[in-house]
Amino acid sequence: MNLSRTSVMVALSVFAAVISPAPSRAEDTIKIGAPLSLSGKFVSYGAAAKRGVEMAVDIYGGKVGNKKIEILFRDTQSDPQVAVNSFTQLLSEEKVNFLIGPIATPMAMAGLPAWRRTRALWVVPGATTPLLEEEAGKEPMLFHTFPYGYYYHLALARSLREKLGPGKTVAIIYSDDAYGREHLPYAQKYFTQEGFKIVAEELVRAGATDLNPVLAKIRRVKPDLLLGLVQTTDGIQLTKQVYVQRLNIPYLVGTAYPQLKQWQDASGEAQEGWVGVTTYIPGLKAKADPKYPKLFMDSDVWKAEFTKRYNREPEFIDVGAYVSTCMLLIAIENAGAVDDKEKVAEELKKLDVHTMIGRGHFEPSLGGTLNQAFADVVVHQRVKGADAILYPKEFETADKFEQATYAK
Amino acid sequence: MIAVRGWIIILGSLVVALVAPHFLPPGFSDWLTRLSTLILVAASWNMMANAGLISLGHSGFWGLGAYSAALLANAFHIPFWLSIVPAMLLGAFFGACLAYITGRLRGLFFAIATLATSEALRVVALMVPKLTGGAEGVFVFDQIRPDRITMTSFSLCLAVATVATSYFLSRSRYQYALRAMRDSESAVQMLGVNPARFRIGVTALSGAIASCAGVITAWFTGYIDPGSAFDLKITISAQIAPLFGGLYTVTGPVVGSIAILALSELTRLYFNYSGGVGLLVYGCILVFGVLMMPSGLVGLWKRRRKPVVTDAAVPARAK
Amino acid sequence: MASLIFQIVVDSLLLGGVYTLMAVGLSLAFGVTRIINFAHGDIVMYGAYAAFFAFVSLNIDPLLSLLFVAILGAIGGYLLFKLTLDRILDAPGINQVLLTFGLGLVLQNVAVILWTGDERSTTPSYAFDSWFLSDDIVVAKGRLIAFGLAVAFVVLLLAWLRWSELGRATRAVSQNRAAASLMGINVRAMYALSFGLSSSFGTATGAIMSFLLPITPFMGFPILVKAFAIIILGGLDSIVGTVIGAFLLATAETTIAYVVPQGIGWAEGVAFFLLVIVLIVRPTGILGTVGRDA
Amino acid sequence: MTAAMLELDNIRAGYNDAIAVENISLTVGQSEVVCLLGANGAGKTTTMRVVTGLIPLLGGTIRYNGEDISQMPPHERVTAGICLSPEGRQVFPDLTVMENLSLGSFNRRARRNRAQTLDQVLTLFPKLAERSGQAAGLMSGGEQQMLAIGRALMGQPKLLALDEPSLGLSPKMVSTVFESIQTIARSGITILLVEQNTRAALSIAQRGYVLSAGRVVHEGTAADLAQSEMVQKAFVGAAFTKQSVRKSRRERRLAESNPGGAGA
Repeated sequence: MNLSRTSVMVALSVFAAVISPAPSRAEDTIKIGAPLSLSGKFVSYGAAAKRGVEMAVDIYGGKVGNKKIEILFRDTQSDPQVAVNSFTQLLSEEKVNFLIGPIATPMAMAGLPAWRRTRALWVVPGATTPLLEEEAGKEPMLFHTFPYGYYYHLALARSLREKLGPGKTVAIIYSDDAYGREHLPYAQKYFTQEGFKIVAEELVRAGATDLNPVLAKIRRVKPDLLLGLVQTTDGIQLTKQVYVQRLNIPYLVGTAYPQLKQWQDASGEAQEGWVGVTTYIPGLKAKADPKYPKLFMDSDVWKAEFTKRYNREPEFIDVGAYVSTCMLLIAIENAGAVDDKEKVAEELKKLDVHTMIGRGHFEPSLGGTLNQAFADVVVHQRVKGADAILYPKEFETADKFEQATYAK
Repeated sequence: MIAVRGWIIILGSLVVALVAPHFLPPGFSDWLTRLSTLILVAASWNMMANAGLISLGHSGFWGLGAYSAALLANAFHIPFWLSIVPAMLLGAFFGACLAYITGRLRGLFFAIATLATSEALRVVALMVPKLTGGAEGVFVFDQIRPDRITMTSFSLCLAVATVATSYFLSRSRYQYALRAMRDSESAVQMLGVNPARFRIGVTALSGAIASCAGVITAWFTGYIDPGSAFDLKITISAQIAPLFGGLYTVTGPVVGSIAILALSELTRLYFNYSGGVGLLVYGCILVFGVLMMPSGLVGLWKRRRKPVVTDAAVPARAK
Repeated sequence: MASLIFQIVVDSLLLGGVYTLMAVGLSLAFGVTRIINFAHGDIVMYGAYAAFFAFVSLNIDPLLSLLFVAILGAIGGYLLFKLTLDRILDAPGINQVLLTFGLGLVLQNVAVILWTGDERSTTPSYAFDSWFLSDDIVVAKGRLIAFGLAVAFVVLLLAWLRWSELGRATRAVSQNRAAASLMGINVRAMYALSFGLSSSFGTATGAIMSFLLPITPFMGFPILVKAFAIIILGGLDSIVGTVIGAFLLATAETTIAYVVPQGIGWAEGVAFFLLVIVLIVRPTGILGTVGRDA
Repeated sequence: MTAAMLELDNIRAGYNDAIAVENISLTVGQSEVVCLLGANGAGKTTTMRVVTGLIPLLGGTIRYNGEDISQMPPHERVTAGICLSPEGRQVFPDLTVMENLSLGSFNRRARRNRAQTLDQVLTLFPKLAERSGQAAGLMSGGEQQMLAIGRALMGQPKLLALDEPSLGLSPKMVSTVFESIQTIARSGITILLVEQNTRAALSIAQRGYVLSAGRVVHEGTAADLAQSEMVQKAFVGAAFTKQSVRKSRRERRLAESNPGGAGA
């Protein structure tokens, strides 16, 4: 007992020494903490964000002013406890003044209370749930650079109403995970607002093997639109089963998943006709920013650059993390390359740039976040294996929604 | 005499738990809080294992504790130190019910029943969003969250109390009953203990302690959702820790918890540049741990190299 | 009403086929070795990836690659057993649980590193095809194929167990290991064989799942949990029981999903509820012989 | 006495922490029938298990036809010709009688002559032919005992080990079974027999050993033993010793680890 206790103490202190290096405050570096899910179930988000952040730092040149940029990645292991620990390490030990990430909603939520203790400048290029802004309230140091869920439905409902005309009926499928639950009320709100009639709302279990029972119920009400509020994995399942069951609903509307390459590959011919909403689409033509053409290039050029580096097409998280990091770096530079979150926050608020995903400028959100950028979303449709952009006007490449193939 | 020494160690540890967090780096202090939750859940799991009850449902207790603390804090502003009382009662009640309902199930079958109940609880948490916030989760009322030092001290004290409980249990007359339970229940009866009641007692105690771990987590992260509160990973680490440290011992779960959480933290810090590597290393350690040191770290330490007698049911391998 | 019942029957049958595939390998390995393989779901996942890459890079249909995938699975499972589980057969059962869990963790994260967390799927034409039985009752071809293969697998397995020398030995080991070794049966070799066979069922199942479910490194665990529930329902060591368990679970889930509002969300909870009830009322499962006091 | 077929030299064995047999030495000659006598818990069954390799040897050596087989796994011993009809019969309850018998000749050596051996066994136990399609678990105790012996014979043993063949049988059944054993012995197969029914055992054995508390306390020819007081004593002395408790617990454990095992 005694022996083991001593050894435990010794082991503990050795361990403490190993994991808690005295924070080295080198004067010539700017540290940015990046708590991301680099393993566990949200690994694809974390990995994408990491690509975006690294590419941004690299293209920026690795330095702001004459200070080296050091990104401290911390793996949250997709575990809330570890997320809290990562935030504490970054904020209280490394004493970083700038944070970027995480992407996954539960990780950002778990980080919020821990972040409150020091309130570093926090750029969140993910987390779509309005519960975040409800909880965070009017935090001046929180910079949300990703649209909240309601922006999706605002844009979807508006564009569908515009092109399809009034009086259409909608059936909604939502998953029992955070994604479905958080999107449902906003889908209800904005679709009703735009004059759609919701004729069915069906819940599905995330990861369900068989969606037939739900699809069978929807088949009976014969809606004009099907809106699927689910994550990618369930999106694939939904897409395939809707197609296989020949559900005969003219318009199929998804949320984020129709833009994803993995969804497109996995859904095969069933993807035809699905409408999606996103911040970024590879086919999108955005001009380079006149002031920062090297950072915010023509969207095609950037896409080529990304593809060259990572040997894959960029997705919205890649580009979201990229532009968010760039804006943060510009703000730091503009503030005189100081490690001072107040000054940098001032500069960040002043920024107004044209990026590959639209205008980069912070404004209050609809729901209470003080600093919200990239609320503009793009509505697109999968037509013949490519993306037709239908909203907003400036990016439009098609002027009407196609019906799903089997409905033609 | 042993009891006196035990008390001294316990009181000493309590003092350390109260004082140390003031002087520790914050990240380490957070780590100690996480460690405490792991010790709680590992030690409580080990208590049941001691009695031959293999639980795969400890995440159920954990989630119950976390949700009861969070919901009570939000509804009635019950402070963190008080919230362990209803949580423990709930955990104990649930544990007792579980033990009562599963009646004569043993071994793997008891284990699967516990897994099923814990998964069922997760489904309930997902499906009644009006109460639990559903999949979106709930934030714990922020104004009454304790600061980090209080949090660490409090959870370390709970961990010390838990280890003390299992220590005294291992010194009490129940240790024979426990050991006998692993072997056969009729032997327990010979010791004058009612096995059914004893089972219920052990499961209730274990459930109460495991829900404490949930309470700590709820306050520590300030946010919970069904996916993380009823995560099977909790159950798994609850058994990896004692196994790694040494099953059926008092120090085993503690040593094991420290070892695996330290390993996990080191791999996280040093391998965080590529997705999945951290967990991969963790898995490898687990596999090699089981293969190379079947009696855990504590066993390795004691060098108790008795001849390994094979189970008669599995024919011995040719040497 | 009649159409609804018919629809429930059709959907339950098709889902039952999928569930049978998920559980049959696990059941076989457990029956013989009395070890619950927590890595079984991940073995299924590897089968799915193998079929996926065969489909994408070599343009081989999953139904064709299934054979090779099954052989690879058998070899892999055999080696896995020899290298790991074989060494700790004498250790307490909990060590085996942890070992297989650790193996699952390793397999899963190797997959994450190799193939990232992105979802994939094979897209053969039959995966998108279906037949109409009536206006609103549709039979998905992919699922029907899975159902047919499930039946074929079970029949083959039962025939092998019934009529082959090794199959008989497998049943002997499953019923009484000590007595089996007295027959001159190398029990450890039978363990390894059944483990390899179980893995080959696992990977073959994966090849079939590759066009039914999205393939991710994390697809294994839900499959494992389902398989778990099924073999408990059916009785851990009985193949026929497993089939019954699979169809029972599928029917219960499908019926609840159709009849109860938000039923599909509750279905999983109900499955676990059913499981606990079965454990309490008939602890050996529907057809099992394993004493639950063990 | 002919050349020793089986030699046990100072063997020691047990279960977990408990040692069940200590310093047992015995020999079985070619074509001999040797019986082990003793009360419950005397170590007879343990000795049989050591001989067949079901439990590991903790000390001493076992030689079979002069070769050291102490570490040989059980299935190889079967191939070498040591077949056991275990205590409690341990037939495979869900398999048919025919399947049980076929399994008996699973080993490479016996498989070749399976049909021939089967004929012999069915001649010896005609009852088994009648019941060939029935699940073994549904048969009576006596029939199961015949099956267990028949199954061991299917392995074409050179040394047939029989553990308590009379256990739980009616007196009439006991005599039937022992007649069959005698027939087997006449065919030249060496037999090592464990029996509580002393009289029956000594009626067919040539020599015997008396075990008590895990040791050999007496040995001699069948005729000697039949008159010996030691034999009587060995049985009276075992009313309720610690060991018998241990054994019963061990038995339960074994039964537990053999789920679905024969309804012993």
